[in-house]
Amino acid sequence: MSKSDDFILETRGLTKEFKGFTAVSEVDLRIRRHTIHALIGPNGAGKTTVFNLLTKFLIPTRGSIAFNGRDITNAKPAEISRMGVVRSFQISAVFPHMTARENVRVALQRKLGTSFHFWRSEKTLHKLNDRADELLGMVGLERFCDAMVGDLPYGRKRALEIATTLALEPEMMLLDEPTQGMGREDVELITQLIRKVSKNRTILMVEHNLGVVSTLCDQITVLQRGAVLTEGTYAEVSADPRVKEAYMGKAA
Amino acid sequence: MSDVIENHDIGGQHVSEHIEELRIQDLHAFYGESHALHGIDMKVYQGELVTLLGRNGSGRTTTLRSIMGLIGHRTGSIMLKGEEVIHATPHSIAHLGVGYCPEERGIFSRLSVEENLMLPPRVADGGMSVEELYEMFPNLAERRRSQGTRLSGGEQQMLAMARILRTGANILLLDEITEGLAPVIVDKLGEVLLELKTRGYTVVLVEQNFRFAAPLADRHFVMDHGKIVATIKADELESKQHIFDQYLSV
Amino acid sequence: EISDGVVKIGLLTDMSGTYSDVAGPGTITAAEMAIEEFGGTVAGAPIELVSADHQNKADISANKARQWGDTEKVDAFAELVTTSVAMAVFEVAKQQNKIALVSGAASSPLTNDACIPTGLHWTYNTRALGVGTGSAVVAEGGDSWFFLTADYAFGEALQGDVSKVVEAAGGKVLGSVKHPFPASDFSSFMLQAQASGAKVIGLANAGGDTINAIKAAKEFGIVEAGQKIAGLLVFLSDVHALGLDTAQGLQMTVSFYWDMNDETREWSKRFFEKTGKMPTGIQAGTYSAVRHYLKAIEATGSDDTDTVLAKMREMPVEDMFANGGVLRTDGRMVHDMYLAEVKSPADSSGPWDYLKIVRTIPGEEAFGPLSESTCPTK
Amino acid sequence: MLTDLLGFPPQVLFGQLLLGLINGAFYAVLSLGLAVIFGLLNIVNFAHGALYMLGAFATLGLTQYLGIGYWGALIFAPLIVGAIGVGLERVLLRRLSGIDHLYGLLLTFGLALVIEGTFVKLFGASGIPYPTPEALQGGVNLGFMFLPFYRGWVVVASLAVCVATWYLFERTKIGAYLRAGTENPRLLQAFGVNVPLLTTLAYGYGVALAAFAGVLAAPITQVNPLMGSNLIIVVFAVVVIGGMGSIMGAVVTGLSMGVIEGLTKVFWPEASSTVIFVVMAIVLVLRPAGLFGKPA
Amino acid sequence: MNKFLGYLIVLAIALAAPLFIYPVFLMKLLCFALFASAFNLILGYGGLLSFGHAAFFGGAAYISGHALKVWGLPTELGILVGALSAGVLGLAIGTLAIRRQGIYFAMITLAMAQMAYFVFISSPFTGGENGLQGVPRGMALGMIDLTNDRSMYYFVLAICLAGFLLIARAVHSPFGQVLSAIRDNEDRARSLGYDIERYKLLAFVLSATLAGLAGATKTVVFQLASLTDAHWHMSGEVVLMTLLGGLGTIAGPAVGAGIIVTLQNYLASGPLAAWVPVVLGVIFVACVLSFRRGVVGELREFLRRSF
Ligand SMILES: Nc1ncnc2c1ncn2[C@@H]1O[C@H](COP(=O)(O)OP(=O)(O)OP(=O)(O)O)[C@@H](O)[C@H]1O
Ligand SMILES: Nc1ncnc2c1ncn2[C@@H]1O[C@H](COP(=O)(O)OP(=O)(O)OP(=O)(O)O)[C@@H](O)[C@H]1O
Ligand SMILES: [Mg+2]
Ligand SMILES: [Mg+2]
Repeated sequence: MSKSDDFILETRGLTKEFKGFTAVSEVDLRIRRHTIHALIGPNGAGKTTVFNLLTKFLIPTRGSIAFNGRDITNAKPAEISRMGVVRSFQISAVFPHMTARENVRVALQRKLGTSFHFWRSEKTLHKLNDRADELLGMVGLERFCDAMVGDLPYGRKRALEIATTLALEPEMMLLDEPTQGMGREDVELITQLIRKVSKNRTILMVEHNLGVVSTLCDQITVLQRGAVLTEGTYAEVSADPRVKEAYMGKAA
Repeated sequence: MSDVIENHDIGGQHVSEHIEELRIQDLHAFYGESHALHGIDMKVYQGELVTLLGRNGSGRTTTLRSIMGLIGHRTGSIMLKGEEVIHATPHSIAHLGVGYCPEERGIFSRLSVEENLMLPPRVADGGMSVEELYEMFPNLAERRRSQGTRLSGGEQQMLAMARILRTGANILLLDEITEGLAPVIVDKLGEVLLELKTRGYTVVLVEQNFRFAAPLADRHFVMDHGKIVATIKADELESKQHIFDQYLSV
Repeated sequence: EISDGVVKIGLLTDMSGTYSDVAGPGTITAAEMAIEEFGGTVAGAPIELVSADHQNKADISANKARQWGDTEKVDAFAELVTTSVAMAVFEVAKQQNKIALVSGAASSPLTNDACIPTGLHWTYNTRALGVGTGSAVVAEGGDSWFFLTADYAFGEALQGDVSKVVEAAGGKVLGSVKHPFPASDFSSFMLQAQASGAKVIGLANAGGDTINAIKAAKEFGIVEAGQKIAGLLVFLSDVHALGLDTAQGLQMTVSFYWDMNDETREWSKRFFEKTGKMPTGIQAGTYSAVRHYLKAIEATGSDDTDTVLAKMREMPVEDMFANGGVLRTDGRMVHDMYLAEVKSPADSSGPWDYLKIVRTIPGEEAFGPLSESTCPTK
Repeated sequence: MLTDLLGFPPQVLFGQLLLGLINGAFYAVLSLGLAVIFGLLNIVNFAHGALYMLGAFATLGLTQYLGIGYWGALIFAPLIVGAIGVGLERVLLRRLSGIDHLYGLLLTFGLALVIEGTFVKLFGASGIPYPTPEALQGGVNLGFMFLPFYRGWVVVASLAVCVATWYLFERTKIGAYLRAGTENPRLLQAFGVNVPLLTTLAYGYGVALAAFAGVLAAPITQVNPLMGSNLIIVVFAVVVIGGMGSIMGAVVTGLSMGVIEGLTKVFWPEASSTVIFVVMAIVLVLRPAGLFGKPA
Repeated sequence: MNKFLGYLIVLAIALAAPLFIYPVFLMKLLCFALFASAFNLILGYGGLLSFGHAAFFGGAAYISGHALKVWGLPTELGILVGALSAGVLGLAIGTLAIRRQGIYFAMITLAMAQMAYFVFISSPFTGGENGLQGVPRGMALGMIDLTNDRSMYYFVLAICLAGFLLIARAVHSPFGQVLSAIRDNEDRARSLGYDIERYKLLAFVLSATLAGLAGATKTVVFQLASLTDAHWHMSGEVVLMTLLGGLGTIAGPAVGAGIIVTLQNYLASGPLAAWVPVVLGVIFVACVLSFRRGVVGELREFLRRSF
């Protein structure tokens, strides 16, 4: 257990200002290895912005970010992803004109190091098929390996997206509202999936569905107006009157 | 399974004088070659709040878009306030007093928050004033000068809703308006909808969040595969639980 | 002995561009008139004329000529206005050993460095223009020049030839500006010319470009301010387009004018009936070249290139265009040129009565002696 | 730098600057029309040059066949060409709504070929002269150069049109509709705005602006079927520098590119036709959305 | 197997064609087919509309023309030099343009190509408006005389086949997979750790090099290089060929090029000569309005639907 005691991701004084408007201010976030960590808070609290800072889609105005003890404040998005931090998008992000297997293979093939080889045959990628199918099986898409992804229903696309993300064998996954826009049954599916993949992995997610948060998350950080309001387990956090007032309302 | 509801079936007290605001008959809609709606029949009365429930892809959004005239190819009949609009253009439909809040929010990135708010032309009297709206959604007031799409996801959702409340439209087609909103704001929206109902607004609500929709709605239409498979009145929720289980869960 | 049983002439010209008025469809009519004179057959074989629009582009011309020669049994190429076109077709004619009758292009290099054994340069060249207009203008005191030059081989050749004449006569060339081909707005170039302070602004361009340049000069009051415009290659059709009001007093060197003698008047009248326009030198020259080519075939009974070429050189060119013209071994057809001046509206009796011939420039003076030619195969 | 400047007589410098400004006025009006069209239809209107040419031909036709002179043509030619634009939009461009914007560029490219090709066939490529209107003949000596009245008029008329357009599109509600309509026309229509009409009128207006420039150009450049074919590329560059769809950007950039081109003609004449593209490359590296464009 | 047979038949036709058809015309057709296929690599498979490909086609034409005529390089080497310099030019233009998408990308490439055009028009080595004329065809492998049209044809056929094969391979390679992923969803590809700019740039440079190969070969065939090759109309024409044949299909661009070149050739000698641009324009409009998949694309769709 000693291994899971350390922090995989730490931010210090993380701040982002947009033209005089401070969206994130002085956030110190510490995410423990192999936990599911949720970021919640009112609309406009800065959750997505924090995400974008962590994945380098935005450059912080101030502050630092460390991943596995390494400073990644100035890294590029692709670099972060190669280091093992992968995000999923608020909307589903797949390659619609490719089959499900090809979708996953695109993620797998980077490791072969032949991605610039335009003179090599595609067949050299076939050796990745088994691994791709295995990943698809993990998210319940074994029947859809050869289906064009554009035609899949929404919930399946999200599942595929997670399979693709898993292909990168990320140490850490960032999920922005993974259940958004989903019906009840899909929410169930994704919740289970997240639990399944969280083994030996760290997950940071933004989620407004408190049901999902309460069943999945080990640790919760509440943001408000760009700053950390409080932190703790679901029970702790939901008992906090400030959180109730600013965020949960009657739901808590 | 009764698709067509006769007048005497209506139980809701809020329904004023049983004026038909919206009547849809045998509506079919197509995306290119794919057939999305397979003959929808429904009626909504003035002052009523109804929901469209169903799984992802069951055709709820398509129904709203069809009413708005946003689906290129559709057949059947859609009567709005007594007018046939199946062949009408979206802008003339809007001017019958219909407000539409799309699933994808549709905030314009090239307009500021305030411009977004002011954009839709007034289609009837009695819309809310900008002050009222800013009071309801303080986030928007704070960010009024910033670019529309720079808002957070939830703020955009607020803007999309506020935008049509300004226009005076009294038939509201609302698609997943609680999506991405913090629970406190969802509570507030619920209050707003109740208030609108008392003012005689007619609301068609597409919702995933059944907990939100249940206490507000007079009736629920359950959709599956492009059809309405069940109609459930507010007071039948418990007795017809099996229908929800059949069509809404796994 | 006529190859393939037909004498076929391929005429390449600018059908719709800058040079379509000075050459263009009129050259086809002129060539047809020459063919008509033979009754459509020569040495027992029918004469055929094919034509194409080269859009003033070298590549189109070369491709067309090559295809004509390879697949359509064309025996000779005619007209070839604009130097770049003529040079491109020369390349093909050399490979295919076919005669190229140049009547449109003007550059003197065509019978000097760029010459080919089978390339014949008929109507005029830039040297003759320099000798004619250049020396006339210098003689009147225009001894400092600034050139507006079309940015391709022809413009360069014209500027070069005129500069030589100007400098030889003791004048000075102060500078030049190259303008794109074709250009529509000359105002900026005119301002540069004006700023140079030269007494004479020489227009080393042709057709539509010359017309536009002259108009810009008028608009910006260049002439009122005391500078003189010298159009170095002006055609009758240009004068017609400009109107006598604008063009009066302009000096120009021409190879042909319709109103010189009965013969020219009679031919030009027939040409006018067909086209509604009086012929330019290029058009008359096309007639003369095609006619002479056919005469040689008639005389030898063969369309073999070398045989015909020898005969063409042997016979003097005798028609309404050239009086005792001589075809030299460098390809130059030497004939008299004329210095003309545009009449004032008062002097003109009506449309097309535009020019007054001031001086006849003997062929030898206009084109120089053969010894001057740098053609390696002369 | 100053000594460099002094190396050139002021006549050259100011003269070319002024001419540059006049050319800039054409760039401004043309790029304004493009910006309007791009702003609402999201179409890069490759046919703009051809429609500009149609404006000039309409002027010529009105004068030759209907006896309507220059001043009448100034009103009627844009109307006629605008009506043609309305027709093109209704019949052709409309069918592209909802598909990749690049198809709009390709369609209008084809249209340009058709229109220009037809006119070359009918009228030749060499151009037909159009006289300067009586009232504007002659000019005034500014000391450093002789300014023909007509060229002065071109600048004044263009600026007036630009300002009026800017006001219409940036200071009225129409402006907001236009910007919103670019992004999501269907939704705007669902709000009750007659987007199809707005689109048609915007295209008609943009095209009418092109025709207006064509009328202004007729006495200067002659009426030539290909007069717009190379100009259009330069105007594209102007629009890109200014920021696609930005009205202000189009006008300011149009004028300043004219001036920069004029300056280049003094210092390095050969580069004058390239300088705009160089500026464009630099701007795009430093400010990818253009000088006045908002980043996407 | 079926496919293999198809290829054999096409090859047989290509080998026999010069016995029946004017070889120079066939060579022109091949060069443009290669040009369009190269262009398709960036538009059809990379999703980027370049409106400046004439710069590569024309640039290579000039440089290989110069290399052959002035430096006297052997034919193969001259063509190679032309193609490679188009690649270098592609690298320069691509580096600037690749960061932008859609219409911006089109406009930037157009502008850059326009700059290249002005360089060509004003450099002495290109001959400006006159063009670079009299390029020698030389010998293939130092022994086959290329002034003979037939031998020249087989030489060109070999070059173009090599080009086509390379393109087909690139499309179905690990690189091609990433490229189509990028075309489908750029952000996602980036989040998977791909440096998408570099992939697009490589595709652009490849496309430019092969377009250059086509231009250089054409110079040798016609023995001249001219501004027409570098003019923006040429950039438009290659878009038309690709669109007409079928975007993103292997055979489409070649078919499109075949149709356009044949049409131009046929029209140019008939009474419709002056209408060539109009006809091309009409095809353009028709394609965009009702034929967006192109000949090959529509055919494939038709076969898919009816079988
Ligand atoms: N690019 C930007 N420019 C200016 N302001 C921005 C930008 N992005 C976000 N903001 C502002 O920063 C604040 C935080 O936004 P963020 O998207 O992080 O919120 P959030 O916590 O994800 O909210 P939600 O739950 O609604 O998605 C918001 O008020 C938003 O308007
Ligand atoms: N633009 C489109 N093109 C083609 N098919 C579409 C399109 N939009 C929706 N569909 C299809 O139409 C059917 C109904 O979709 P609709 O969006 O109405 O469902 P919904 O019930 O609103 O679900 P959701 O929860 O996803 O919003 C689905 O099968 C969907 O795949
Ligand atoms: Mg968010
Ligand atoms: Mg013969």
